[in-house]
Amino acid sequence: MSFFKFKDYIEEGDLVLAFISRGTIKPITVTKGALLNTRYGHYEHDKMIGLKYGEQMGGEKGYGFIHLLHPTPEMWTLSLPHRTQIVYTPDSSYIMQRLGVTSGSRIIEAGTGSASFSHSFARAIGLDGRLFTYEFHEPRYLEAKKELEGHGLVNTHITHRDVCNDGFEIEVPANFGTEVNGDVVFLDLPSPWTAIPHLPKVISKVRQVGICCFSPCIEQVAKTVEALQQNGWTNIEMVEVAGRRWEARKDMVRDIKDVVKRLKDIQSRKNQGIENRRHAKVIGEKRDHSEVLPEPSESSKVQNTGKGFNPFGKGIRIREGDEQFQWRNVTKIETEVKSHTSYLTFAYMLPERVE
Amino acid sequence: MSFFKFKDYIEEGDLVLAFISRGTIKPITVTKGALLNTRYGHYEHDKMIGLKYGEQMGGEKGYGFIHLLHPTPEMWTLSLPHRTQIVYTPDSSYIMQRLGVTSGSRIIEAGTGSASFSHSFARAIGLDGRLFTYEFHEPRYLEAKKELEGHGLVNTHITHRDVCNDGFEIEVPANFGTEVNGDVVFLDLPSPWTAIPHLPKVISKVRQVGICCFSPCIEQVAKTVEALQQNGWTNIEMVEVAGRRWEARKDMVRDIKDVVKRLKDIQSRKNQGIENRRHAKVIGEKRDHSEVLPEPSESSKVQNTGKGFNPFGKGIRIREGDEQFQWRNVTKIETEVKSHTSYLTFAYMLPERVE
Amino acid sequence: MVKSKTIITANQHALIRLPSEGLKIVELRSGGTISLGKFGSFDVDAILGYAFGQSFEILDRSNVKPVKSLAPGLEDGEGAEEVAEAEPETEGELSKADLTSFFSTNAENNQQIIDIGSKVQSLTNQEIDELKKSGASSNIGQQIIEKIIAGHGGFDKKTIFSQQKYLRRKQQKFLRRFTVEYIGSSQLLQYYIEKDLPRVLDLSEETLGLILNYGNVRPGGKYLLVDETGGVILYAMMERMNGEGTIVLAHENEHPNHIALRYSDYPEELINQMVKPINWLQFLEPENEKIDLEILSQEEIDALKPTKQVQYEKRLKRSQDINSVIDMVQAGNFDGFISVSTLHLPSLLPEVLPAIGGSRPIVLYSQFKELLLETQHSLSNDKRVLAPSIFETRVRPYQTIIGRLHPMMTMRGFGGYVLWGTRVLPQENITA
Amino acid sequence: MVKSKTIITANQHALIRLPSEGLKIVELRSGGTISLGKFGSFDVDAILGYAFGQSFEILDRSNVKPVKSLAPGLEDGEGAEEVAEAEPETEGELSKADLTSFFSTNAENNQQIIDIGSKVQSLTNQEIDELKKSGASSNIGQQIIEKIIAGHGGFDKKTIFSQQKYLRRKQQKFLRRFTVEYIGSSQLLQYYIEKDLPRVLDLSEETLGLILNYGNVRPGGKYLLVDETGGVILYAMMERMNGEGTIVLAHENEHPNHIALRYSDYPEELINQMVKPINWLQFLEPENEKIDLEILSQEEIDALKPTKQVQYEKRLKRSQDINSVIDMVQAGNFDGFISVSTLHLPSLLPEVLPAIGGSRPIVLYSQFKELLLETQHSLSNDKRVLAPSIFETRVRPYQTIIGRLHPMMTMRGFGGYVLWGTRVLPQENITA
Repeated sequence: MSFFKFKDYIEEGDLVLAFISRGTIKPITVTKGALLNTRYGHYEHDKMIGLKYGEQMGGEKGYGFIHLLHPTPEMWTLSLPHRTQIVYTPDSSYIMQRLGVTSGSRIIEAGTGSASFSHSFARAIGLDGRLFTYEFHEPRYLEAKKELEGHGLVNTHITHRDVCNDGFEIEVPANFGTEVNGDVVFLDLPSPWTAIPHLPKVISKVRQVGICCFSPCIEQVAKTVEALQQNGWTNIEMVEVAGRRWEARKDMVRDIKDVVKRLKDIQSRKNQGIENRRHAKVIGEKRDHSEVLPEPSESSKVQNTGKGFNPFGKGIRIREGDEQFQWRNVTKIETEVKSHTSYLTFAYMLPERVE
Repeated sequence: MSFFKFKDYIEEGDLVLAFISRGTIKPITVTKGALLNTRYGHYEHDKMIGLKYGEQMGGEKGYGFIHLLHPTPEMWTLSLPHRTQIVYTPDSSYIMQRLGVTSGSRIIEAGTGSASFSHSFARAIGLDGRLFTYEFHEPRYLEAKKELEGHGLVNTHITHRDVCNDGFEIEVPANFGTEVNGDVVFLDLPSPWTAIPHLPKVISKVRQVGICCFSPCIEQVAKTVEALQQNGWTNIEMVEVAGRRWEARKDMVRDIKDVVKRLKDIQSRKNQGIENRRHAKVIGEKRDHSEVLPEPSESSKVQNTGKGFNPFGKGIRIREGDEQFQWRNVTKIETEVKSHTSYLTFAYMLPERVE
Repeated sequence: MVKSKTIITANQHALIRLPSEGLKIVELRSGGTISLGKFGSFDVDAILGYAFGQSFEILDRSNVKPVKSLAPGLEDGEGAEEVAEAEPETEGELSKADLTSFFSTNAENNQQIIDIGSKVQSLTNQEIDELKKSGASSNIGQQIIEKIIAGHGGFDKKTIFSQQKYLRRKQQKFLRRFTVEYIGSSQLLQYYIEKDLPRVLDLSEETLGLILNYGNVRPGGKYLLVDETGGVILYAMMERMNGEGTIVLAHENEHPNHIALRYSDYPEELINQMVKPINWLQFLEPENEKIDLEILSQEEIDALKPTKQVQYEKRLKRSQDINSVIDMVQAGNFDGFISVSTLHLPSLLPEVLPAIGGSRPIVLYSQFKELLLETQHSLSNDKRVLAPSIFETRVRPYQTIIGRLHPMMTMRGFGGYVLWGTRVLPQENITA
Repeated sequence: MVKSKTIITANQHALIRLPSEGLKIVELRSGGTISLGKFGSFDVDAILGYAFGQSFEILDRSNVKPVKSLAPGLEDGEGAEEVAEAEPETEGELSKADLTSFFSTNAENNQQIIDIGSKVQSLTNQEIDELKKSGASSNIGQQIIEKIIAGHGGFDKKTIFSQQKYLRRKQQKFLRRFTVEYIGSSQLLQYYIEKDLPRVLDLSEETLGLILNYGNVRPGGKYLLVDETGGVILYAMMERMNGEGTIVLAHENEHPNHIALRYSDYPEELINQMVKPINWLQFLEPENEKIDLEILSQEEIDALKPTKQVQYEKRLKRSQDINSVIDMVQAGNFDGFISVSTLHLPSLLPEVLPAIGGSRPIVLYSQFKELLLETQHSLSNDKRVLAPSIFETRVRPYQTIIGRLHPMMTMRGFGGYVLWGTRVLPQENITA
């Protein structure tokens, strides 16, 4: 298992993402004798070993199935429980693209939070790059440290630190270079303006450095922009990222001709009823539908056979896409959209001051 | 001509909106002897008289045409030159809907600006309602006054006033009631917080009053919210409105089978060329395309006849929707979207203070 | 129209807005009591005479007192200052008063409730019940919240976000406040959005506003309408028309469905005067569907048995109604066509266009952009509709607390789309 | 790879960003001079050795001096304070310095230029020309702007908005500043967006980022790619892969079009090593398209005429290339499929899926949501793609001036859509 390279077959000890449904992806470490229990069946870890990544696996009791997925930062993010600390893919992918994060980049990240973005950074910078991530909150730090190590993110170094008060300087591990020397900075902190003055000591002195501050409230943006300006950062620009997900759906074509045919059918049944109930008509209403009157047979009520009409399933439950009816392809947005994640404030620092 | 009622035939003196193209709608007052000159032909006013509203009219010299439209607030807004002062329909329609503007409403609007929203208010409140609009800038006031009178907006009263300094109290015209007594307030001012303290004197004392402040910058919102809170307004909520326009377009279906056929065609022509140029082959390449090789005729290059293949118009200009090809219906957003108009801050005032 | 749009009045319907973001429609019967379930109940007479929009807090024995808003702590003006001074700092520094203010200005839209309370909370349900029963104070809810915070072991270790969520959830559960609103079209739509979103075809308030303005709806107009929302659009139009004008309501059943009008408090005569139903068979085959009733003389009527007389009067009324609406459609020149339906518009529209007057708006709503796309393409060779385009409008609400201003983290994704064009009269002999 | 990504270096390409929001790609030939048209020209040697991202101002005789940003007035720190203190007040109170700050922090995105200058401006073109010629100062542009403001009769009567627009327009016209940037994939895409948006199929920077992340692009991967942007996607992938791994580039012509790589400064060997082109005929009919070249012995080669020898070597190389990429496709197990094209995906996808490894991402870009919708429906019965959904991402830039913070009033509407799913391996005997 690795976030740096795909493997093909599942082995004992692997981190596998069990895809149960779109909203339920469960990370498991394949362990001999263990069992995955879900609402949709039970799955023995033993039987996962030797299966291919991506394979569909049937439930133990003959019902249900899951897919056994290889971890990627994106799937990993989806598998996390919903917490606001998560930087989702539309934000993280844009930040990385805009700041030019590539193989070999040296990243400073504070705070680590759920470590979801850390995974994405670690994947992109590869084994040549280095990620220095800082977390203030001790339980979160411990959890993240364990996770980063367990996931084999050997290019990542996590520090327990309140960077706002104590800055970013650390003793760098041997294979991480002589100093932090970051070229990309990502701050997801309640008060980034207190951390910004500490940055000059840990960022590159020979190349342009990019920063992104991630803040939910607009007042935080204002303070951040001021701090960036005062500390010599330029090209300051704040943006929002809106990510949306759409589902493919089908909507029934309800032709006006079928409406008319159905109304005639109703009318003719009603007249029939009236005729049947009464023997003599006192007051007559002229009608002439004989040419176009449809056959009011039972089958025409549920089927659009081409001869009768489409009753649009009035009173009948029709499966979306039922081939007996005509449909249009439509898209439907997710029921609840993430209308705001945070404001992203970008800026750049040049290595030399000019007069 | 009236913003309160449609009429059917164009008469002299009418305000007519000459629809030239989607981006060019020209308001004209039909005047005997006058001529409308456009890039797309010339049109005599005399010939408009007696035509029906909505009628298409051909150009004087045998080319071009326009449509003669009846004014509505929405069309009128589109006919105005692009200025930031305009409150566009997605904003104005939402404000009216949210604040419950209906026939009989009494509106306070400041400033009048382009008077575009005034038209929309005046239409909705009808002849039973009253609109009190205030404009600080004298030239704009004079222009708007002339326009409101010219357009017969008899339910509207405009005042030249700096409401931020001088408040909203005026001598109310006889048929406008004894006092302003507004139940809906719309403030489109650079500093609404200076106008808000003046409102109690002119709003209804017996019913809930709604307000909307329209401000482009977020810092204005903060000051407005504070002023509203301090002046006893409740249920304060700021929103943004995003309006988008989509065009229907067609996109060619480029099937992979046609790609393969075209590649075979290119290859076969090339081999043909090589054969023709050379008499003897030194080094052979095995090929076997004979079964599926298409007829490389000239017609198959431009037509998807069903026999040959679709060359996707390489090197040829194809009209969008050309029936010789297969297309998909697609939507395309306008090239430049209005990504921000202003922030809308809503609040309500109850008539009685409670302990 | 005798109903009041401004003052809470007996024998009218009203919308009750609850702290839990719940909406309820009730009829205010004088002398009656209205139950709000777990929030308690109140006497109708206690709220009459206040302005619509007034909030109340339930006291003991169904009494109420008027309060400034659904949120506690704002009556004394204290909240506002705290809000103004509040700033997002590092975790744990948020005060209770600050959090209370947070709720106060966000009664409507925050849907981000996560269940974090029950696990760490040290108050037992019994203690909560005792608190509830403990007194006649109007501050019961507020007290309970305070107790819960005090008794909540891990509260100060939570993030601001989860503290807010936690308190909000508790507040919604225990505060006994409600607001009484006039049922305007926005309120009616909000009610259905909450209770039955598919019924209103995903229509949002902002899209309703757009439809009404693009449709140029105003007093005195004569509109052709298709309304599959059960009458919400119809009500919105009637509200704007204020009793003047006509709405021909084309429908696909034996009887039109405008069940939502039952909350309108419009007298039946007004509805009958303004709303003229016609089904699509009558609309499209008017000559067949006109009722050619044999008109009886007074003598002939008198000669009928009493039951037959009644039957005759009914038939006469019905034939007059149907014939007059068919005549209206045949006369055409409608001031606009508004459709909020799931019908296949490319097949419907050509049948309807001849009835619409020149220069009048065509406004078509759909939940799905793709359906309007198909409709717009079907119009591409039909010169009777000028400049049709598809419009989308979306409102994005903010958490409106100074110091913590930001758009709501989540919102519902629905809203729909509107195709707007103008009916024009093309001339055959004109070339571009 | 010897090119520098950090320092402005001779014999590399670079992106030049101009105050008018114009972008230019130039090759930095040592000793050469680069002309920026009306903005002047500069000596290449004068900018070498600075970090990429550095801004310069053109002095006289093609000299430059480094400046902090494209905007004037920030070098002395003065601008920042003014910006911080600026507040939106009533019209006419905006200072020049304030306006200058406005420009300084908005060099990139403001597209709302309206032409209000020429009508009311009292400076003649001749006067402007004289100003331009008047001195060697680096402040020429700034001076001109000041003169124009001073000479502009109606300037103080304008609204803040139109003042800003007016000044901005003037500034863009006269300031002689530029920034030199490294051509990363974002810069390359921005360049094409400005020069030729249809070429990059409306793709936005944020959507490119989404594609690369959903595609799990990283060093050492083996990807199958369709790239109709002329190589922008290819470049972005190569950038992230940093020389390690393989991209099989499926294309529809005789030769792949990756003309955008000419700005990449990647050596040809690296491109050849990483990028393996294959056309769709070879991809779909591999057995027919493999080249079965008669291998000659060294003796036989020696016996050929020199021209024939060269020809043979070329053919041998070509057959090896084609056969090896065909083998690669037949071996399959690609680490992901990324398509940025206008091809009909429902017909393409079934042909491609067998080559993609289990659990690997499928990432399909289209300008039009409708095409991805059709594609997703075509997958509804294909169990080989798990949980396909259509994603949209849109970045909304702000006018980032404290005191006047708001989203940009207008932005371009393009961006595209991405269908992301995961290739899985269904089992026949499993029932839900």
